[in-house]
Amino acid sequence: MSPLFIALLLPVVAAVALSRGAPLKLASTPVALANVLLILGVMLSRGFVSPEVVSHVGSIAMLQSPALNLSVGVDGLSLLMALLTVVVSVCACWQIDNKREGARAEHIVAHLISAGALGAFVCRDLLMLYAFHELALIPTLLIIALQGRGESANRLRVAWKATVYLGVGSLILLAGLCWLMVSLTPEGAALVTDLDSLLKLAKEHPLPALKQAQIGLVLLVGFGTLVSLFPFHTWAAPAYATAPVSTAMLHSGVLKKFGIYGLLRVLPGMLPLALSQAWLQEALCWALLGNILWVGWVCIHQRNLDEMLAHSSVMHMGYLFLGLAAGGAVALEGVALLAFAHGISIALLFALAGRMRAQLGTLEFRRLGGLGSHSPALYVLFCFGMFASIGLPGLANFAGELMIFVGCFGHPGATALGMVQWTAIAALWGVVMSAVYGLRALRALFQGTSGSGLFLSDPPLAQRGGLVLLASLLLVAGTCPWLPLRLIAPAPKDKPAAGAVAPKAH
Amino acid sequence: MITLQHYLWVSAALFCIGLAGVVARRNALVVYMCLEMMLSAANLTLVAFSRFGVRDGLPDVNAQALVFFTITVAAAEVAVGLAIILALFRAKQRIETDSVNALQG
Amino acid sequence: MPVLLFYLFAALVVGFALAVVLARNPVTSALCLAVSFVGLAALFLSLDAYFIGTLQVLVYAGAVMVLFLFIIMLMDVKAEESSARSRGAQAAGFALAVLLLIEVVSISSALKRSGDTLGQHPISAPLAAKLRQQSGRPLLKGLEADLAKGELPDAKLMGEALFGRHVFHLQLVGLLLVVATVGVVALSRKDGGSLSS
Amino acid sequence: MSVFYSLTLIALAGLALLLLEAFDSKRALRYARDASLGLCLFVALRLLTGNLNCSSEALPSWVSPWLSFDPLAQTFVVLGLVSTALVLALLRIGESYIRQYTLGGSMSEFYAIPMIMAAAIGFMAAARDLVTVFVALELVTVSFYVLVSMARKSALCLEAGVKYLILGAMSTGVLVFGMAWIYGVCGTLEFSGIASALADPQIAKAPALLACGLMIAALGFKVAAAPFHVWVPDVYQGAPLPISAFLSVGSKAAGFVVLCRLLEGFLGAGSVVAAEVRQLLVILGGLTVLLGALPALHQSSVKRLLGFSSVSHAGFMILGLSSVAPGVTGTGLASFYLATYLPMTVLAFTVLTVMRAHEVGDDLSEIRGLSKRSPMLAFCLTVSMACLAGLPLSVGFLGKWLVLLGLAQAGQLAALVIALIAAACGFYYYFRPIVAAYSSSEEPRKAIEVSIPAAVLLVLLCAVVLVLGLYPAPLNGLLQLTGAPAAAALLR
Repeated sequence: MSPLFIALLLPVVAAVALSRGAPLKLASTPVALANVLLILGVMLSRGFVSPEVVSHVGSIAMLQSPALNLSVGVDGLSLLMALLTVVVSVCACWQIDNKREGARAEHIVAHLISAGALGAFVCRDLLMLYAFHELALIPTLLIIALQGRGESANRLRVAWKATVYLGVGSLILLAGLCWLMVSLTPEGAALVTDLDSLLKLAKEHPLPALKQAQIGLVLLVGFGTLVSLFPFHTWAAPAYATAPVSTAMLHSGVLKKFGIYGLLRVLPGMLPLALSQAWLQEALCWALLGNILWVGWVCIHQRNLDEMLAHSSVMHMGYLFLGLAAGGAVALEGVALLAFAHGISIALLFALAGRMRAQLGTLEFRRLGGLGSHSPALYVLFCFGMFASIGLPGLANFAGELMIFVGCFGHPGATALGMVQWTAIAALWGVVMSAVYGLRALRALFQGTSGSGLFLSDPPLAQRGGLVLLASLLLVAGTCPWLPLRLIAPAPKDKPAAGAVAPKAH
Repeated sequence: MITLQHYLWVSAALFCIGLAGVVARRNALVVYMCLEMMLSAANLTLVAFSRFGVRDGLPDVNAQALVFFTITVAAAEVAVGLAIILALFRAKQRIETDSVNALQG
Repeated sequence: MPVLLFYLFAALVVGFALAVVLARNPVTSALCLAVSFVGLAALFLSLDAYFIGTLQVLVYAGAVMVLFLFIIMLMDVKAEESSARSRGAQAAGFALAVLLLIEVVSISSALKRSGDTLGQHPISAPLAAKLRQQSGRPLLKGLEADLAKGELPDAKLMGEALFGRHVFHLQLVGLLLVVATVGVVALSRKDGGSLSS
Repeated sequence: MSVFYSLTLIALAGLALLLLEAFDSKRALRYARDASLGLCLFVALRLLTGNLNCSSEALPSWVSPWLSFDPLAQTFVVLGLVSTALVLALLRIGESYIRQYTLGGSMSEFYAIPMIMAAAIGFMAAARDLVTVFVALELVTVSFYVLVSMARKSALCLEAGVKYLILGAMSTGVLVFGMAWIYGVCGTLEFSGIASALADPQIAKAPALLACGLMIAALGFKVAAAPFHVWVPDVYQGAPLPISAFLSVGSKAAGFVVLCRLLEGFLGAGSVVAAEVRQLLVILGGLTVLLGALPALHQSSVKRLLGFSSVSHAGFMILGLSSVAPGVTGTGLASFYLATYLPMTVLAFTVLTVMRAHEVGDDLSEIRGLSKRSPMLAFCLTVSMACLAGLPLSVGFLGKWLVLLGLAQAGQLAALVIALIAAACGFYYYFRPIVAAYSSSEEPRKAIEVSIPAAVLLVLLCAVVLVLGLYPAPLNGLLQLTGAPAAAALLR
């Protein structure tokens, strides 16, 4: 029995217990914390083996023919994402105000999202991976509809919009995955859904380049909708701005990374030639520029911290897609690292924003100011989150973004600037834009003179734990990026020649 | 000479007239008569095929047995159907027409 | 059957069937249906299905049509008035029927035996009698003798089939009639209470 | 004991229930009804555990030419029995409200007729020829006419009864006409004979296609396939809830088992009409999923919504029947889908029945605030709707996914896209009741007490649905189901 099954089961059990009336203090945060320890234990027991090795394998047969197994196992990438999930989950549970009406439902949903995301990350079966994500998505949408902020008509509209986008997106995704599995399965054999078998099949009998690109397009649209890739991004910002704090943290920090995780699993391994088709690469580049530049521009014009954070989260997805478009080992490792770092930083920011809103009642920039004087600890934590988000060296996001940009230019043989390189140059301006809105938000909120009667106090010591945990993770991963990288990047000696999977520049 | 085709034509005509009546008429009783017409047309087809498929010197009795069951079942259906239509008619007399048509759409 | 008679009965069947659909008054429709069914019975007879033909007259033209007329009289149904909606339905019904008719008629010529006449499929009672004797099947008393005489004992053959091979179906039909009877009794009992919707 | 006698026993039990009514002993009647429910479950259980003799030697000689209890038949016998038992249970739960609509509060027909229908569905499942199919199918249909119109104090109910009657009788007409043409083309009414006749390359193709088309159209009515589905929403809304539930599972089971058997002939090896019939099924299925899903989007009555959704599910089953995926037979896929569809749809109807028994209607506005009034009902509604929508890791997902996969492997891209659109619509319309149940209503309403039998039924169905979602292995055998052994037995 793999310990991963326990990690999967724990949040589900917690959710069921909570729905049957278990005490919130005992059943929620401690269980999430236990899961953190469990995943850390898995990490330690795995030791420093090569990232490709799948350890802690376990499998339960669900259906014999066509074979369908609930098989779990972790390699480096899975483990990194699982760590992100459990850490953000525990902080999200920590942040829920237990006295509020509806806190129980929020706890239940947090655990369900955590279980679904964890399942998606540790599953070794492509279909189950999709299924777990879907399972996490539904409670998210429900809680936005039922407990979101603002007018009930407004939140219903927001929730329906998100439901329609994500529902259609995930069906397109399912169609794409089906197409991929059917195409890779040998003629006449029963369908292969197992991730490792599919990778092996793809290596032995690669699909024609055009077909790879076609499947890649469907998958990009499907996964892209979930990750709010331009132009399928409009659901995301209002949903995050409306969702309860814990849900916003979990969805933007963890669940959204599922799309990137899925693309990292599928694109380089099974469809290595997809993005070498110029049309697909160009389409992706234009879309991600839309994310970075257009949404960045929209972000600058936000007058409200919630909205700004929501849009910035959408904007940063552009960098992840840039890394995918570049291909190449360095860029892809950068994508994984940035996904992890962004998850932590956006969760921290949403947590702080939620706390501020609870005390102040508003997050409009023009009504606020000088908050830093009464709440130094909160100010420092906010700075951590915001600087990480901007990409300041020393914090985790910087390492990821740097690797992506280096990856864009890094492959040998690039004598001229191709589409990816031009996109990267344009995307660099996005960093400037995030500096603009990030620093402006810091100044508007914490500097200057305070508004009338609106002031903020530091969270009590006991509640700082979760926030400090997130901030310290950002710091550790930023100053010692080799720690997370050791999980995902092969040691230099068995690294494949850089650019082996990179698209040709022309 | 009269061929199998002639019988099939007659039964097809009867069936189609019945079908047209079912779709076009609004009176439940007339619709029900048209349904009986469709069943009878099917019976004619069955009997014709059984007569033109003589085996061992005799028409196929199995097909004619099916016709027998069809007629029996149709008679039972008529009884049940008329009872339901009658019940609806009784109800209609006592309530307004538009509340009976509450199911439209 | 003489060719002329076939055409006569066919015209009777189709013509009165049309009248059922076209007549405004349900009583007319019911009477026309009865005539049409009598014509149909004659066609059954022309196909040597005497038992079925008789049944058609007894059950359909007799019992069922009387039931219809009875209900029509009981309910005092008026002639149907035409409305915009029903005109649409009429057009749809007409189009559907014509399409299906064309299809079935054109397809029926593609059948292998479609051009065969009755003479090409002769009923041979003595042959049947011989074959039945050879197969040694359990026989209905007298059936043998009738066949050997060259007659077609249609009712006896049907009786043998229904109470021999098809006895299981007969039981099921019996069950069906029980359910139908129970249903009719329950549905047409006079109710004391008032109607609520 | 053989299956045949067990089914006969069930039919006789139905007749006995009718007789008991004549003596009008209320208490005895109550026990007798519970006993008949138990009998259905008992027979189903014995059949599942392989304790009933299904061999053809066990049949009496007057039945053996007509019936054969092959695995496909056994599956549908069990489905028929289980759905009958569930409907009887639902009737007990909803008895208090149904009584208001029947003459003199009489309920005996409601309990007796489903028992007879269970036996008829069983015989139909085992039928080897079209005569048996016709007689058994008509027994089921006529019983449904009676059941649908039985609550005759409701005008809606009678209106629904007349609609069902007329369209049902029309489908009977088409069915007999189709049978006549099948007989004319193949020269026989037996399934095995039809299969071998259609495999003969000498056969005239156009008449064969006409015959197949007529049969599929007639059975399309029984399984509520478009464009023969117009009766569904009205009849579901008008009929009492347990009867609507029976329509959605019993009538479907009856139609699909015949369709499965026929299609095994139509699509069998060497059949001259296989390609066209397959294409016809794909078109019919695509049309059905779409015409079920699109009108469901704006329904405010959950009963009507379930009606349209059952049309959409029928479409998925038809698409499944046309499937050619390796390792899965079309028949198997349809049976699997039906077996998973049964518990989740009955669960939804159970919730509605319990609500109705407490004077809560099935309109979305009345469901608002259900979670406050009865958390259990709200939870059960959520589970059933999520499963019907095909949420991954729920019992409804796997069937849909296998159908989509079959379409992908057959290269039916248009149908695949349509099925995906319908599935996406499903997410929308199934989640409206859930959102309504968990949103707060304006005025406080009093709590709903769920009675013990109802609670037991709800918990049982929920457990089945949840467990099967995560661990569908017990149903695995269904996926490879065929009716072929019966045909082979006939050919010798």
